[in-house]
Amino acid sequence: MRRWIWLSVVVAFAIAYPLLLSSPFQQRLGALVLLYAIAASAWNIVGGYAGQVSVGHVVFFGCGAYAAMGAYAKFGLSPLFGIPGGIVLAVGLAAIVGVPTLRLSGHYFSMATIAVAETMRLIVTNTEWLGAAVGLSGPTVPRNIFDLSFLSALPYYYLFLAILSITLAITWWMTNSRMGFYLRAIKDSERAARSLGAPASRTKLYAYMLSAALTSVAGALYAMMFGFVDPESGLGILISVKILIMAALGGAGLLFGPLVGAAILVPLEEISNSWLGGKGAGLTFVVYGAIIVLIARFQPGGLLSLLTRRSRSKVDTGAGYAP
Amino acid sequence: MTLKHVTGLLCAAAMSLALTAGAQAQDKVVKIGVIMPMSGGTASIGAHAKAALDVATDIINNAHPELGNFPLAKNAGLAGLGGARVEVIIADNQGNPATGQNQALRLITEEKVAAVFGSYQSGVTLTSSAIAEKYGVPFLNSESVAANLTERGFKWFFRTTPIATDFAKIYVDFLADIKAQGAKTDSIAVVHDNTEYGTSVANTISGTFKERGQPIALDVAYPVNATDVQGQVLQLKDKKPDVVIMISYTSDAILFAKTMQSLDYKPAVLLADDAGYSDPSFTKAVGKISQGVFNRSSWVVGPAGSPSAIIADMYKKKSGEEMDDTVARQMQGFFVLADAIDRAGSTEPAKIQAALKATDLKPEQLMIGYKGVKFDDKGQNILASGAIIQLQDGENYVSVWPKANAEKAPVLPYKGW
Amino acid sequence: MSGALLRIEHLEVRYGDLIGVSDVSLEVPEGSVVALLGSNGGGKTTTLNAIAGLIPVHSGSISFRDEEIAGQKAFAIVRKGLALSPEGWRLFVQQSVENNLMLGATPLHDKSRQATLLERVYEIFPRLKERRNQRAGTMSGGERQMLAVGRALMSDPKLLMLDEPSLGLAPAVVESMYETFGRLHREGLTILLAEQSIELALEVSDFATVLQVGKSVLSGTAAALAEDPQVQKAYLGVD
Amino acid sequence: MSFVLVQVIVGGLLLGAVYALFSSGLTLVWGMMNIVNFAHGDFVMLGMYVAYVVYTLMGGGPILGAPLATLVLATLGVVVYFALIRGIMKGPMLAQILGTFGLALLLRYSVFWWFGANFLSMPPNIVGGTYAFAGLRIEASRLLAGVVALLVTLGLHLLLTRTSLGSKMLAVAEDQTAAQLMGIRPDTMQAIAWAIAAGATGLAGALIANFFYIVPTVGETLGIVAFVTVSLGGFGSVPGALVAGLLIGVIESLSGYLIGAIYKDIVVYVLFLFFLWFRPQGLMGKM
Repeated sequence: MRRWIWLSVVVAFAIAYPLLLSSPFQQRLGALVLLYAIAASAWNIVGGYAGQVSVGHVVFFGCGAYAAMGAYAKFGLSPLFGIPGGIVLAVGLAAIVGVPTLRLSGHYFSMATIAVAETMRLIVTNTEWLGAAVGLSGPTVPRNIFDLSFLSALPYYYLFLAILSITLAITWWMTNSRMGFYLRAIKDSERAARSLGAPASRTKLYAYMLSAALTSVAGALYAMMFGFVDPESGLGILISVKILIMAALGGAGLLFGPLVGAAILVPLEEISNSWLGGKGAGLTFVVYGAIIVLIARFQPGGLLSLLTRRSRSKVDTGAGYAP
Repeated sequence: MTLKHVTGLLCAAAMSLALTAGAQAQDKVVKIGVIMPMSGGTASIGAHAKAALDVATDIINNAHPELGNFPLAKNAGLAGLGGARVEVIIADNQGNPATGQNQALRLITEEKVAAVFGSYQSGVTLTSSAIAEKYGVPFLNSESVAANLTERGFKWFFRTTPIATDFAKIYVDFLADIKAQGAKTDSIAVVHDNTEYGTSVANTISGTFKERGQPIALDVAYPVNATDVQGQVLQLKDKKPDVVIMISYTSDAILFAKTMQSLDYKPAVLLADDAGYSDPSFTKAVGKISQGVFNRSSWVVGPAGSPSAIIADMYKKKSGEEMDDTVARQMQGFFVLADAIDRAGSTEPAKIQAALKATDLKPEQLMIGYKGVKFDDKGQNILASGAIIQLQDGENYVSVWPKANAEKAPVLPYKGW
Repeated sequence: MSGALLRIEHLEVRYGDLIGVSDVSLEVPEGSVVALLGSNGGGKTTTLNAIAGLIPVHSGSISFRDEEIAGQKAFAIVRKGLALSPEGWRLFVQQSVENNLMLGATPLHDKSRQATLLERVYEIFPRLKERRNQRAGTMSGGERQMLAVGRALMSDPKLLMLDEPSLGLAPAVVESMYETFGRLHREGLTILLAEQSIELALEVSDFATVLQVGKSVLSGTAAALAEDPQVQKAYLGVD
Repeated sequence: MSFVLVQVIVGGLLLGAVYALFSSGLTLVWGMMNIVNFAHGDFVMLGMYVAYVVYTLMGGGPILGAPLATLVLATLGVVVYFALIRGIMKGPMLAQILGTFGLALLLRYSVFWWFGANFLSMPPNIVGGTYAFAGLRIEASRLLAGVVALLVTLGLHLLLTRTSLGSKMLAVAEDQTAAQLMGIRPDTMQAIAWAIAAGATGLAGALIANFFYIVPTVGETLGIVAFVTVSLGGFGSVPGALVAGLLIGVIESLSGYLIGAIYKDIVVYVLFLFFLWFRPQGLMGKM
């Protein structure tokens, strides 16, 4: 019961936010929080629930971003038409990359995902057709509403809110399905899960593909909002890390963890940049870095794990000896 | 930091007391938003720009009779707005197009700036100027060279800097001139990184040379922020081009200089395309082993007592660095913007836009070596131009071409160390 | 005080919310072999691990040579002369046999005794000497058990605790292992032996304590317990 | 084989030795504690700045700068271990990424705040000039770094395989619980590992500073190279890092010379992925 009250408060606040804090910058901040929450929630499916820490998720983000901008820049279509293309690209790539890499455990998997992302970034940087280092631009002057090029952040805000809701619903549905059950088992112990008959490889691959599809949607939305993508902003490793950090900071493997992480980090970054960035002393990142370090040190399960007992007791007994 | 602030406030207070008569005018402030990379790999650019804009606002806001007829210097504040002061609000773009756009929005809607100035990286300029365009706020760019910036049909975008096509013409003419003086310039190699700056400038240069009937013999591309450039230098050493044109940021420029020395490679003519080679860090780090490198620059310091020499001095006092081309182009761009606001006599965007369109500055009104400032329909300064400078003593560049305003004759061949 | 080398009173250990053992009391007199009996899940391993300091004690007391050691860290406890050969041996499989043995000598206060102890272990287990330069991971189960015991002996312990030394080994190997324990006992070493196989254990033991679902339910001399069919049936599940 | 190709390969080997040098610390910590140190590149950067400060403030060349950088970074390593790593080590892998990435930003921008963003550089030829023989040219500063790389790798390898300290460190790496039963205090060993790793990294930074540029963000560039080197060589394998470093150096040099420098990183990454397919544990790593 209490859960439902909390949920309705959060939903009510999310809907009312742009009306309560209505300056263009605040509305944009809200939209950005939702956008990153989509990306981090998508990552959460494979990174949080399946425990496969992908540090190269930007490659799927880039699929979406390039598909959306490509649809406009190469075919004169609305960037919206790029979304399905981006999903197909991302899912296909996830399948190709996932089969060999998901066999790897722990850090090897993380390193492999970084290598894939960096390879893609370098290839795109050297591909003239994809704009190479210059990147691709979207419509600066919208031709019609489908170009999704708005002055106000308000339409973006509600669009992102809707897509975030869908993402979270899919995640919730997944965790309560057989797949979620398998994923939890795999995360606890892949060997045990296999011996109990869970199709570990297949489950991980499906989760990876689902995560890739949703991440590409986030990438497409990102490119549409900023009207631009280049190899650094669409395929740069820092985006991966940013997504991962938001999920981890809020609480990986928890439904609302990524949203909490995004709701803290995006404003923190933008506001500290607005206050301190102009001084040119790098203080923005000193503050940002210090906060991340403190959270990692004192709340390693993410901020949301403060509220959930399960993960706290897990940290306690993780003392390195299994009876 | 705080002490500086306090003293700054005290000075401001003392000044306003002294100028009680003009107090009302002094209260009026014109805010200009500036978007620069203040962190990340190109943060030194932002730091230099910040110092330069401090000097520029000092010149505009206070009386500087020593600068003679230099626009906006003589009296305190903008005369056209009753002596209003100019205030610069700097935002950090972190080298990221998205951050740049967010900050442009904040500057326009929260800080209510009259105009936006920036943003160094072409990608960031692209996204941040799109916001200014949507809000109908003038955006002046003084250093991004990507050709497509002025091809978007924008009404609020103005660019003062010369672009790749301008540089390419300069190089063609310069090489023709030194060839006439007996230098060998038959085969040309272009070395560039794979950033948007490196590739687009390299392509334009290649295209221009091809049109003039002298195709580029060797194109050496390398990834930006390289850990090692031996392979590239050996390639050059192998193919022995007469002229090497370098298009590099500071990090790679330093690495190239060191590697060329260690591999004992010297082309007859080493010609750099601004960027890293203009960074004072470059001359400090490897100037002594890069003697005789030519560089493209629009910045030429005039004789002692000339406005450009005085401004260079002020900048050096402020930042501790020599004025370089990038920062000079930024400062000039800022003066053009401030001049337009002054002439508009208003902070109303449309009036500033109209004033920018009507800009017609003559060379003697500039601190930099452009032939003037006059914008075409796309917002590009058609009078932007540049000169060739040379690092003859390994410490300071001197202008060597075109002959008309050259301080010294070009020295050939490349000396190195 | 009595002559007990180790005395445990009302030991309780928890894993988070789960209770590992709830009430264990036992005594190990100096120079004796004490068997800790009980079926799988009875709490034998938990008890030994708690004594060795690997898991925190929730309540109760553990005193070794009249010093309270509950709550101390494992690396400190082993230096007091209390060595554990853990369940599953936990050898350093990436390192050589001799390195494993030398690691076992880390707690020694007098480093000059390392060589003597090494010779003694090699004398007890000649097999280990043959394989001294081999990686521990390449050895057979019996050899691993020898190495685990040898490694524990390298710290020259006053009390040696062995956790299920017969688990997964061939009967012939187990027999020779138990012969070795008998020899160590005769040489004056005090041993606390956790074992599922009661016949074996009672053969070499002086005393025994039976654990059932985390409680010590019966203690006595090995001989008395061995002859009590009632006990065997009720507590050890032996027909 | 043409003379230029020989120079390319020699250059690649020297470059690779440098890669190995600044990767050895990363692989040690990785292997010992199974922890990913995202701040590794910034440790290299700090080493460079220590060397630079020693040179500008005290006029000391690499003779003074290198040992001092080793010392300063070793101390920092211990501080970082006790203040941060110990707390996050037992947490999920994500907490480790979070913590060390935050540390990277903190270190990078603290240096930025203090020294500013300008590119700095040691004077040319601080170690000595360039040796030329038989047409080959080898820079003294690179040679020094290369030689030290070999020595450090050898030293670390001997430390781990031949000394009782190394044996204890490996014991902690393999099984902390069993190590405790041997009377080994894991904390101490891990703190020592951090001191050694950070010290070696600081040394690497100080030596690289002699021929590289110095800027607060330089760790980003070097960090990613270290990650690839370590994963290719096998996490935790010091000799693996040396072999992988040399391999990457030569591949980069050769592919940079033969097929164009912009593709050289792609070659390295593809090779790495290819390797992962057949040998997921890296060149010399253990599963």
